[in-house]
Amino acid sequence: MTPESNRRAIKLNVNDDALKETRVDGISAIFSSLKKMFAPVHILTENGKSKFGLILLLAMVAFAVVGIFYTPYAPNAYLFKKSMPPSYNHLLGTTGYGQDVFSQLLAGAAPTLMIGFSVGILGTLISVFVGVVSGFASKKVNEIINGIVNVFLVIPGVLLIMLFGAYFLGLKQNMGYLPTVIILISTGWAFGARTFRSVTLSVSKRDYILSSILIGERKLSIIFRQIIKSIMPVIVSNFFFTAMYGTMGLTFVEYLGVGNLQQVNWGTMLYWAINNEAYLVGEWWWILPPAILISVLMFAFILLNFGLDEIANPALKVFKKKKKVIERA
Amino acid sequence: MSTILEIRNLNVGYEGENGTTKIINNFNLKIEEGVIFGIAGESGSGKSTLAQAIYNSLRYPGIIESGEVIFDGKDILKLSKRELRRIRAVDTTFIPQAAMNALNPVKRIGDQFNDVFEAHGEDIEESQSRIQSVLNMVRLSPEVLHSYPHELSGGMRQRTVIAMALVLSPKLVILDEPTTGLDVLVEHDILRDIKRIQRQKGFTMLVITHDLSILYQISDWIAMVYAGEITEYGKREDMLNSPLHPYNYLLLKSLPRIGAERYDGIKLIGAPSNYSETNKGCQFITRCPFSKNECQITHPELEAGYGNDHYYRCVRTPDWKP
Amino acid sequence: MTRSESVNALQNVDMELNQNELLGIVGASGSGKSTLARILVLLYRPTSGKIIFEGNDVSNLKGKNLRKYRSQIQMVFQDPYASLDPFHNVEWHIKRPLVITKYDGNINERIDSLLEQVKLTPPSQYRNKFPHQLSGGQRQRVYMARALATNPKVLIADEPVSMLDVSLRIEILDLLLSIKKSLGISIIYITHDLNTVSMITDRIYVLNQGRVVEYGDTKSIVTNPRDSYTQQLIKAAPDPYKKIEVD
Amino acid sequence: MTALPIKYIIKRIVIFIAVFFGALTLNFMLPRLMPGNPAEIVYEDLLRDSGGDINISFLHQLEAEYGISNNKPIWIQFFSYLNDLFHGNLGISIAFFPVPVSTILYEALPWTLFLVISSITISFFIGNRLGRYAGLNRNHAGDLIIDLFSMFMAAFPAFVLAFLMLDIFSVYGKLFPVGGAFAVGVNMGLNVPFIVSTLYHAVLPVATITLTSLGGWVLGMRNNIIPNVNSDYIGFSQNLGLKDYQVKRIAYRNALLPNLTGFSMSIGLSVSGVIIEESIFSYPGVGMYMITAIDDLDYPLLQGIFLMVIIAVLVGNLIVDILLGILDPRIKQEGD
Repeated sequence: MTPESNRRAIKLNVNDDALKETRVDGISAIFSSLKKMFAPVHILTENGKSKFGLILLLAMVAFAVVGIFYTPYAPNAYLFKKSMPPSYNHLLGTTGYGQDVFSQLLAGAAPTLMIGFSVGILGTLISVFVGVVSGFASKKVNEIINGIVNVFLVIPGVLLIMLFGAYFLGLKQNMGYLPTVIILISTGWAFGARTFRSVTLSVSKRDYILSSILIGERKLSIIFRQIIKSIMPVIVSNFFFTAMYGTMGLTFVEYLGVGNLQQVNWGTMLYWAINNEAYLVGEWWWILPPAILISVLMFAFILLNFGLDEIANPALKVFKKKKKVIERA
Repeated sequence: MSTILEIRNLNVGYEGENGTTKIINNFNLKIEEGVIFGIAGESGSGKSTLAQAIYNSLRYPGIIESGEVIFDGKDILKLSKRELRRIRAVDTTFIPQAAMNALNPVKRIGDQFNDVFEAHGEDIEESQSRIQSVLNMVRLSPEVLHSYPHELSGGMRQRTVIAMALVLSPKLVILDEPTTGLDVLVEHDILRDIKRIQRQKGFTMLVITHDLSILYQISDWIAMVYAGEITEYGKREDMLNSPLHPYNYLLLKSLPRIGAERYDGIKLIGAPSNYSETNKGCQFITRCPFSKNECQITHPELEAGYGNDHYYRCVRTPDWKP
Repeated sequence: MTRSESVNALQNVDMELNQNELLGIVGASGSGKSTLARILVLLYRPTSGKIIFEGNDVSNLKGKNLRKYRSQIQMVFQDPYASLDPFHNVEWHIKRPLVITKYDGNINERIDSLLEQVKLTPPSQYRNKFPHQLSGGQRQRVYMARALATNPKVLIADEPVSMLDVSLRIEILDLLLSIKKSLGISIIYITHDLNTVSMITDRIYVLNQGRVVEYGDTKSIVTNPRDSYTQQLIKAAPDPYKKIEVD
Repeated sequence: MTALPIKYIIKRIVIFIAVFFGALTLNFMLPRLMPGNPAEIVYEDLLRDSGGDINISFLHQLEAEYGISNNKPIWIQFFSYLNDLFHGNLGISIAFFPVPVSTILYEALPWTLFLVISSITISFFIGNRLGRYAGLNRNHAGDLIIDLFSMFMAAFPAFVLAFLMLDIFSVYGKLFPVGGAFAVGVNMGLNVPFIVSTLYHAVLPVATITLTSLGGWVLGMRNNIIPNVNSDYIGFSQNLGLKDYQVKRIAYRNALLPNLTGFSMSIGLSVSGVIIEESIFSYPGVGMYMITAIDDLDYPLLQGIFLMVIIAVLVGNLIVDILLGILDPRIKQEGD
């Protein structure tokens, strides 16, 4: 009987291993290191859901990159007639303030994505740190950390967003996106920490970790050399989850008016559209495009999150026709 | 005595990226009514796959390519889902590997028994006496009926599973690794009890395990399986006292036993492997210390050994015997 | 099992291990034999009593001294599918203990010689393999090479063959014997299986519910067991030649 | 054998108290961590808005209201804060001056609870059924559709959905009221017109919250039930010839309990959702007041709401956890 952990590991190792065996010299060395760099991407394309999510996400990134270098008009300038419906000159019409919606959409993509990604990365880093430390520390430390995590888990995120938001509003300083990112990270790390704590607890009880303790490995070395590697799929999956939270959180922060409303992103676009009751006067071109793009972005993250779970968790694995299975007695 | 189970030309494989990997190759076996028939095999032999194929409970990606499994005059592999469900637990039953985990964790044992009655249209009130008698057989007190599985020890859960499988008195009982994960002392007790019940009720029992020692201890007949094929089968005593296949011979020699001298002769080499389709000769050739050129060329067929109830698959017999 | 339970799992155990001895510890599950193994490597601490190693009480060691003690007393686990890190190859597994114990020779040569020691030859064929590419028996050998890399004086083998195929068991047990002979280290072989114990050990202790019920020379105990529990274990040890008969 | 899992329940209650105390402390600390002090901020805003028409004594009154005083040590402040709490004194609202916060909460809470409980219950049942169907029929078209739909719903911003619903069904469709909890002119109390009117007004908010929280249940149930389908006990029940509905029932019941754990965790999430929806549907619950409190920087009200929501969430958690302990026989062991 092979433990589950093993089967999971085998899955992830296969790529790695196939790469190791190719002897490297010259151009093939570059090629091989490129392949190695994209090995995780290979894993993502294994599953239909994560593949679809990846395609959507890449499309979003491409859209954002275009938006950085080119917009038809200045996104924040009040240049045009107010509330014009879509036309050849204004693909998605104009806002109630006379701005070009399509330009705003393009320009707002990069900050929206950046917030999603930075909340995803920083939030995941914090939760990995907290989770792994608590999962691998002494019982006492573990319980204290667990208590703190529980407090953050139980308190509704919206409350914290409001409180932190009110705090930053009170500062009356323009700090760009920093407050938003801080608010979202501080409300979004706890779930991941709980996940990492439980996976670390289970990994650290395995024989191969005990074995490392016995040969005299230090805790830090075990964490970095072994545990992080073992829980990597969970980390990546959690990254997408937290990134999704970050994107959704951005819309909340903006909707509640505790973010910086002068900046152009899909969250503020929604805020202004809603505040001007675009939905009541039939200006669908103002409210729907940012709403749909945000949904698609979050959809991409969630697809990647669930798809990766299916890859990492053998119990959820889909047997594609034509998949090699080795029988073990 | 009549034949209760007959396996004819059974081929089983696993579907994979490069077509199907064969696990069981052209398997033939006849089992007489009322005996304990043991099938022994190490990892890679395909014995668990075989057990599931015989019960027609193999799941994808495992597929039965061809063959028949005749039980009670019917081909089990051709039964509809509905017919198959009806004969299970009533005519034939399967006790799975790691049976102590096979109970539903959120339901009391008594209710799980009642589920079996409900499924087969038995009256639940009238059937309570059957539970009492079957619990009695496996030496469990009726109190377990009010327990949840996690409240019982591993051995008790194992006994419960056996009781549940036997409660409708099936004619053929298939056991896959009946004692894996059990404590030595419990293992011994359960084996004794299983055998006692079998002798009392007279059903046919098919035991499949990697543990040669316990297999020889309880079986009347033994078949050795290596890489998806039978290497030798026959009555226990013939198999034990004068094996005609090197695999059986060397395994028996290498089993450590209390008080026995250590075997220092020719040893089995290498590790067990799966069935190999590229190998046109003998499947055992990679590990056989007695192999000769002829073993590479011809695929050995089963040949009669002692009388009509012993067969072996080796072209070198009896030359290799010391 | 929680920690507090397992600490109580042993009571008043007195045991001695001689130099270059193959000692067997026998018991059914719940006898406390695995707890004993974990106490010996100080994964658990004894609530009372002492562990004396080379004349010094080691039961309260911490930090550097603990690591030093552990490098001298290594353990082989039951399940070779769980004791090797699936994300690292064979070479890594053997290299780490060498690096940690600051091996002062040529590490590469040492890895090769350790692999040869456990009969994984030629070493080059195994160094870059990952655990999932090895069979159960090969994994257990790799694990032994890892344990031997710290140059231990004592090797504790906790059910090292119970998850292996029948035909591989003898090879691993023979390996234990040859390690004992060639390296002169002491081995504690922990198992429920009296068959294998009787084959390779010099002396045995029989544990029942955390207590030593019988100990002494292996041969005399298996041929003439005094304690009823030992008798039960011997009776239950599977033997193909002893058919189970029922009336 | 069927006794309550006492140890488990005690453990839960201890955790409840610990988390509650943590939340209290956080609630106490936050206004004190604010830059300057909240009283000053409010005072300055009021000063600006009224064009210097406010007396400085109002600032001191505000400071007293917040319990902020620079000459008392922090632990004494904390003690008097706790003391006030246990006497039900949550201070006076600024936005609705001079109504006490406790009065506002007392009126708003039932409406919020009504929304939370009805929408959670509906989405729990529908979500579990859909998830059950998807998990048991995985890789069929039905599974894929349910799966993708759930993911998309989980990804759609809740408040946008609320606006769309409001727009389609109330503004254009004129099928449902645009706001409020019951029609004007209906007397509150146990009478038929009131109940009908309440239910009618709740349809849109409940439907919106249900839709946005559905995805979590569906996906949770689906992912719980799939490993169950491959479990040893399902295999054995098939070996015993159990009927299809029996086998599915076993898989479902085993998957349901872990999903209940998710249920307890998601109460906080649902409350978040409700807060947003209430403000959009002008539903007179806690959420609507919360938006007002934020807009007006009404700290006492905000603190009061914060506290109450946390209590509600914690109690919800406690109830579900205890329920789980009674329903799942395995938990009794774990509690030991």
